[in-house]
Amino acid sequence: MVEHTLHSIGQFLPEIVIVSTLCVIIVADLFIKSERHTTGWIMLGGLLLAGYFTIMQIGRSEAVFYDMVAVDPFAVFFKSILILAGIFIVFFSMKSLELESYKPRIGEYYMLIAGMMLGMMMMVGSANLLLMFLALELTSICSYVLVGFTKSSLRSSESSMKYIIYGAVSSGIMLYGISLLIGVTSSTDIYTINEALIAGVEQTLILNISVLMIIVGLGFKIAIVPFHFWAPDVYEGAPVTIAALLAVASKIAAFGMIIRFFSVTFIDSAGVSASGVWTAIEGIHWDLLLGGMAALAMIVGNLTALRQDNIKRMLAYSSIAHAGYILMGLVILTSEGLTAIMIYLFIYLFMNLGAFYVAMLFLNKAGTESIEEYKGLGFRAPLAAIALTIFLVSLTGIPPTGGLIAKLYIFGAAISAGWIWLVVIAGITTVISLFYYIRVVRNMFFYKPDENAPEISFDLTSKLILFALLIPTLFLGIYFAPLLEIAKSSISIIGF
Amino acid sequence: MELHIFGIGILTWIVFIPIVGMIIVLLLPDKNRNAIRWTAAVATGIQVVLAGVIFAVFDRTKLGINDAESFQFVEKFSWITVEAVPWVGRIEISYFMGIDGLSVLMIILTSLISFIGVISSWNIEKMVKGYFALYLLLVTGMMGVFVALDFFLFFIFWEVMLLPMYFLIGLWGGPRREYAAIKFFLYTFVGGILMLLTMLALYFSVAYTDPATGQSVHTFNILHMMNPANYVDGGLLSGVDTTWRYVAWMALFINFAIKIPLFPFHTWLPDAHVEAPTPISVILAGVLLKLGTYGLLRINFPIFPDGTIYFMYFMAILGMISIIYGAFCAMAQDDFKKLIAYSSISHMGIVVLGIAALNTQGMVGGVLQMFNHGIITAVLFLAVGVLYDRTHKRGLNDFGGIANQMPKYTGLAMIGMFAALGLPGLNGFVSELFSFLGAFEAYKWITIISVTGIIITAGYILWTIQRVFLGKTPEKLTGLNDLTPREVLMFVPLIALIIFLGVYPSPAIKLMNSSLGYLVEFVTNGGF
Amino acid sequence: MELMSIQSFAEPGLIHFLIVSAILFSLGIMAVLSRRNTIMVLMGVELILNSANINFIAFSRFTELSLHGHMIGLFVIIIAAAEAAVALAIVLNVYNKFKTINLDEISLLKG
Amino acid sequence: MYTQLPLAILILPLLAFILLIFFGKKLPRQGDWLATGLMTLTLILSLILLVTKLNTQPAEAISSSFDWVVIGSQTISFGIMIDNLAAVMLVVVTLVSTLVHYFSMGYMKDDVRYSRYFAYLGLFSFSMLGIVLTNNILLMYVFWELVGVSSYLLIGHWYEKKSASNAANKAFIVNRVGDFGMFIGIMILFLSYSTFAFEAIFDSISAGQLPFGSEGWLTAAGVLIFCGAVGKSAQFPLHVWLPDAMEGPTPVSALIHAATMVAAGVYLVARVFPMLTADALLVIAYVGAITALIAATIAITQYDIKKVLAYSTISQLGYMIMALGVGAYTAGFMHLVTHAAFKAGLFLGAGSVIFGMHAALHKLHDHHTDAQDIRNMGGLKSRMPFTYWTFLIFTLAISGIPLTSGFLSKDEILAGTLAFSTLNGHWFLPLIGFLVAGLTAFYMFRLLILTFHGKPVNEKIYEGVTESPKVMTIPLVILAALSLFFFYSFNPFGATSGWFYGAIQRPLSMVPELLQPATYPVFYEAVSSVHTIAMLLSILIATGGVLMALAVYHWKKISAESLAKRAGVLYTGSVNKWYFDEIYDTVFVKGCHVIMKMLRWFDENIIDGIVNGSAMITKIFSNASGWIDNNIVDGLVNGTANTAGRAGGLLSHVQTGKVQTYLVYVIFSFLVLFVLFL
Repeated sequence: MVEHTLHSIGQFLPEIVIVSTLCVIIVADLFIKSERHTTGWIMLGGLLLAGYFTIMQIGRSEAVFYDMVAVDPFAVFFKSILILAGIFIVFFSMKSLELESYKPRIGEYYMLIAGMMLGMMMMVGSANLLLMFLALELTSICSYVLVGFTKSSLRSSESSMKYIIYGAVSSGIMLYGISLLIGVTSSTDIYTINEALIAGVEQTLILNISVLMIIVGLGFKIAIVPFHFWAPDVYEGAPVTIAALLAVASKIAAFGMIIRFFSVTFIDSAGVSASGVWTAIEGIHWDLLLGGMAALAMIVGNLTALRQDNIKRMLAYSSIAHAGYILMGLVILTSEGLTAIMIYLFIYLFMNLGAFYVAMLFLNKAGTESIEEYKGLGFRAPLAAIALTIFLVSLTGIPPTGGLIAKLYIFGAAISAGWIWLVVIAGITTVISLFYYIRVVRNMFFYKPDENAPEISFDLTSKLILFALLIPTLFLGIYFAPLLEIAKSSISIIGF
Repeated sequence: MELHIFGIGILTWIVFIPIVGMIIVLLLPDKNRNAIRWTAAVATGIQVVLAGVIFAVFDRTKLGINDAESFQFVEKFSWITVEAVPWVGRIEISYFMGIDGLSVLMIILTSLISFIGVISSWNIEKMVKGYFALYLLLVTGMMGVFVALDFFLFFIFWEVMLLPMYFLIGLWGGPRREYAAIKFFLYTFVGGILMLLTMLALYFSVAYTDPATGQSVHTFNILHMMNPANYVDGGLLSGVDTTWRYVAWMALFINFAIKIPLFPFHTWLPDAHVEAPTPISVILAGVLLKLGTYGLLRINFPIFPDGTIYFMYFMAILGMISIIYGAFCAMAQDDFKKLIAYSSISHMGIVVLGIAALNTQGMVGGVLQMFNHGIITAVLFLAVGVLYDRTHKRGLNDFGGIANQMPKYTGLAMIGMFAALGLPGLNGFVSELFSFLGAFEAYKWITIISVTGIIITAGYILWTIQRVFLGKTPEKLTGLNDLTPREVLMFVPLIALIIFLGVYPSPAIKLMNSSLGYLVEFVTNGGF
Repeated sequence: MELMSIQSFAEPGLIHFLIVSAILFSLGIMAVLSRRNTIMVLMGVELILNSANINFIAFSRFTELSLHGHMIGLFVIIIAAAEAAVALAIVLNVYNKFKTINLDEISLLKG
Repeated sequence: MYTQLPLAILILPLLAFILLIFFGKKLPRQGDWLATGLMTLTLILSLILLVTKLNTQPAEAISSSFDWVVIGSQTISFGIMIDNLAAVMLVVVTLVSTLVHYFSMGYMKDDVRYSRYFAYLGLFSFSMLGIVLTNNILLMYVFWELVGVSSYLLIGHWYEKKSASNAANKAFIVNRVGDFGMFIGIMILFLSYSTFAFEAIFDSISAGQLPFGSEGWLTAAGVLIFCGAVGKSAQFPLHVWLPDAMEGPTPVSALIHAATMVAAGVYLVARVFPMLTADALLVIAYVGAITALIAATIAITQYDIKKVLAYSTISQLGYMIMALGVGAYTAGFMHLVTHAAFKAGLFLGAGSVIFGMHAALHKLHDHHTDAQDIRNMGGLKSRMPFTYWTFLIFTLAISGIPLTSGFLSKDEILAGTLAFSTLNGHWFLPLIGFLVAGLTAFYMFRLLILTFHGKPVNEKIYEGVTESPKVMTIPLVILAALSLFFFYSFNPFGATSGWFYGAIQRPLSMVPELLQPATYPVFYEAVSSVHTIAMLLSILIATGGVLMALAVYHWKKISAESLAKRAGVLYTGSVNKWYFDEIYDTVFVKGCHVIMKMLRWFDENIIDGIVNGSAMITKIFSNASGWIDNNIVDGLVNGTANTAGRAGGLLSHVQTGKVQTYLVYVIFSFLVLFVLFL
């Protein structure tokens, strides 16, 4: 037992590093009060180290801590991209002018990010309902505070309060659902639950209610319609860095969890055919349920985004729509779908972070988040404007950008699984999405800037960060074989 | 037939030379406008030379269409290959380029029009660097579509054109350019999505057996998609004459019909043409529209022979409506550019009618008409551009008596006009003749109705000539300068081609005769 | 596991606990939806969490879930506490800014 | 010999065209000598060709061709064919063209686009010779259109005048209508026989192959090809363009719109004669007859000297067409040749008059008097003797007075129609034939008398008119000589004995026997039997017409006004050209405008409207919600986009900003999902 625990700890190094980073930041924050980004660099170091340990885990496939945590290619993939997202967010935070006035409290900020990172990494690894819930709550509670971090801003405060109330209720409902699920299957471990479900449960009604309640909680986390209402308000109110973190990292983590939960728990593992098509356990139409929600998300997200003026709010709706596209990969119940989700998430990371980053740069330098006021920015800040154009084009899914590859695989998987209606909705909504993305581009380029508006220039590091996001976005549109390979080899979920 | 320059295939050169030019343009300082222009001219000029080389060494007897062996200048590299995993099989996307009789003329057309477009862009003064960078990117996209044999590659090139075009219309266009640009973007993007979905459906329905390893490989290779034996059992598009195959055919057709543009998908064209700057109109009408019909012939026809035969009449009727409708609408216009835009719709209708006949004459006529129409509308748009540069007007009623002021210009423009009218001895006639001949064999009444279009065409062309060139010169138009040497330079090669191909089209027809004959046979046999 | 079997009232079984928890859950939801005072809403959330707790305990008493249920219960209590603490801090901050804790009046962000 | 020579004949005018287009302005005298010289050379070559052909290989059709293009497995070859028909026609074309070139050197002197004018003449001659020389119906169509263009360019030579450019457009478009039919006819032939060559087509037909296996299609093909002739030869109902075409310079009218191009239609019918079925020929005969009648009736009341001649041309062309239709092949073609000479002469003579009038008016600085209106002339006989005497000969020829060439050909035509009616009972044809002969004599003498005889209407003008220079009168004299009988037959009362009848013989019909018209021997016999009657009748009627004209206009025994009054409706109809222009204008031009306006509206409102999301819905939407239409500006393309935008707007209204509302949504959705899925 001790051996097992020790071994498990050995497999838990990335998380442990993050915990340690958290502690170091708390301590460091007590002693160092310089204006420099010391805590930020510590966070960065911690993330890099955690990243190193995560990469060391490649190829492992086992369950540790008495089947509580899975260390499998799937988890490793998600953890890696979470850490990557974390690294970018730390860089963003260092560049953010918004956070400048909170310099004295910046240690707190990074500490909360570390907490959130820990929660997210555990979300994608946990194989036990209790641990899942704990990880989810850890992530959520940290993010509640982070959203309200810019205390003096009315909007920030408001959004954090909305977020916590909404989040608390959702997780409460989810917890109730978990309790029912655990009750009918008498287990907290998802593999055991799966066995119990395959063996047959009599109380299908209760089972279904519990699934639905869990979906409420998970849907809240990935901001899928109709559980998305918090997202626009929170994204708009939160600092850009945190909005980006929520839109990218938190969403990725939630998808990791949702995939593991559904594909382990509700798939008849005997029914996985050689062609890669799975069979859902009879009696629970969760695939159709999620499919409907995905369709709704695409429609509502894209349509509502049409009328937004705040770029963060627009990106919030767009990320709702993207959640719909991503979810398509799960509902079709094939391995191809899973691969497609992973490809999508990886590319989504770059393009969405990129869009948020440029939004932040413009907020820093031009002082606006309003798309209307972006007019003429294409001439004042050509580099950033072109980059934003590319990110938005990628989000639309036009080649030669990564966004196309992402859509290509998701659509492809759905077509090959025969979900034509869903793909058609996805196609139509993609066209709609063109409008609001291109509107930003149009405002930037098709209007002359004010006569006396100065040129905007950025320092070297800002540009480097920009390129770090831009190059993968473009490159993945042209050559994506490695990503494909990685995604293919990462879909193996332990016990599935 | 293979040809390598410095170890790189000639097709890669011809496609990516503009990209090289674009990079150089981007690196040049903003101020140095002439260097930027010359870079673009040299890049497209090299393309013309390469196209000339291709024309010279192209083997006229090889068939192409579905047979990888008989494609020429083939370049095939594995681009994305993902080794087999049990439930997906191997995935393959390749950098697969090659040309056959169907594409070779289009390559020549594209390089020529692009080059002339650069010459006519010489007087663009606004944001020169951005303009030429986007222009060259656009050229790469167009050229790429014509050489790609991998559907994915085809799609990439297809969509790459979108954004440059959007900006070129939107930034350098006329007063309503924003509307025109977004309309163009929207239409084409809708088509693009349809093509994307169909492409994916095809991809998952097609798997060929790799002879080396015996693995089943999903592929985007267009040629493999043409082989019914490669369709997997139970695939969405497997079988013959299934509803899904018709749906897929229709989706692709709509995409291409938008580009052509065929009634009723045409309304983006007049707006785009009117607002676009002259060189972009030239490119748009000269090359971009041909992508639509080319796509039909390269993708729709051989991959879905069943659908093509099923929808033959449908295509022919749309072609007929476009011919008549476009001609009437052209007659109703007061704006010179709009008139030419609608005449393009009418003339592209002839292409569709010709290829819908599914016989050799129609097919050859249709493809030749694509080429000829490219040349002719280029001349017409250049002609409008010349007048616009001098007077800043485009209304037909704003002009009159130009013939007295600018005799050289009038002569050249009139040749273009008469070619558009289908005057024998000029190239438009030859292709119209063969298109109609082919169509008449397949559809008597549809063709007879379509041929009335040539009367209407004569009507609007002559009326235009009368309003613009003839009559007394109004006061405000006196003192216009005749063509400058640069302008003469851009007209002359096109006019020479118009006359030469009108008198002796054989060199052009020889290029494609065997390929198109084979395509017809292939489609009418249902692809077996 | 006979959830639906009717047992004598004298001897409370699983079903009674579940009914109680369901009532509690519904009350929590009602509170959350109907109260305008933020604090009351947060109390509703506590009700929801604790209704789940009752379930856990009941299941561990009546099914083979055994101690797992108790353990989860403990964790949930802790989480509820943490959440409440954070929530109150946020509410305090909001009160400082908006001078109200009426949820309806805190709606700058919308659309 | 039969390849190089025709090619040389074909190329020389083209050479003139190219040289003059590029270098015209730089050459001395703007290159008129170059064009004229080359044309003269062409004439000489044509004469050599004709003489050799008739003397060495009188019965053969020599053709040579090359492969133009291979399409699919079919080879399309182009080539030239010299038979007697072509050889004679070559001489006609080159002769008239050469004379017109000379005439133009005088007439067009001082024109602003002098060299351009000669260039276009070269282009025309080239195209016309192409029509004559080709062995191939497609190539003929090509040149057919090219003569159309050169005619267009020449009619519009004075394009500053709106009426000139209008007339040019009209000519081209009306011709296009005819060509439309011809084009379809050609398509039918090619699809049936996979060739465009005349001989090959005839061979296939005589081998019993029918287009699409049906006799009806063969007749249709013939009639459709004849449509081309209807357009080009200005036959009813497409005759309306020719009078307007008189806007062009008068020598052009002589060359193109009288002697050669308009006769191309006749030439075409003669070329395809072997494949025409009896039905098709009947259609042709009636079209010709109706045309002849309509044009003659209009010509009576016209006052514009060129318009009268134009209508008389239409009428004479109707004769030729009718002749071919009834099977009087040689007579029809002979009329083409004789008509070419005297009608070109008439036009050039008219040109000479107009030239003189212009000069006179110019001296008087009178820009209002119409130089072409015969009411402004009179008595010019003494001022322009050369013109008068030649004009008189031409008039006699066209009226069919014995000893002229016109008598020979017209007489044969009338005999042919009469014979035809005796064979088939179509008595309408000879009736019209004789009636028109009388009318022709009447209106031509009316023209002659009003122009040259009587007292001058305006003395001042009269004084100013002088005889035209030699370069203009000599061509008149040559043409006048050619209008006499002995060039065609030494027997002034029988053409059949002349060389012409020997050279040009009616080809055998290739169509299946049942569809054939009366064979030549049968027809010939019928003609012989009625020939004398026909001749006498025609002389009688022609003389009657001349006397009538003299009575009305010279001796003034009968008042023209009272005649007009008595004719009533007929008179107004004739003056107004039977309202063809008005009817066409209302039906086709206006109709076309209506259609195009409709389609334009349709395009801009309906199609765009549907695309943009029907305007109605958008409107209702916007009224209901009361939003001002800002979103168009918002860059969302109106319509669908708008509707989408509106929907988005509605959806964003859901987002109230109140967190509890959100939670209500959540619970509500939860319940909905519960009901839906469980």
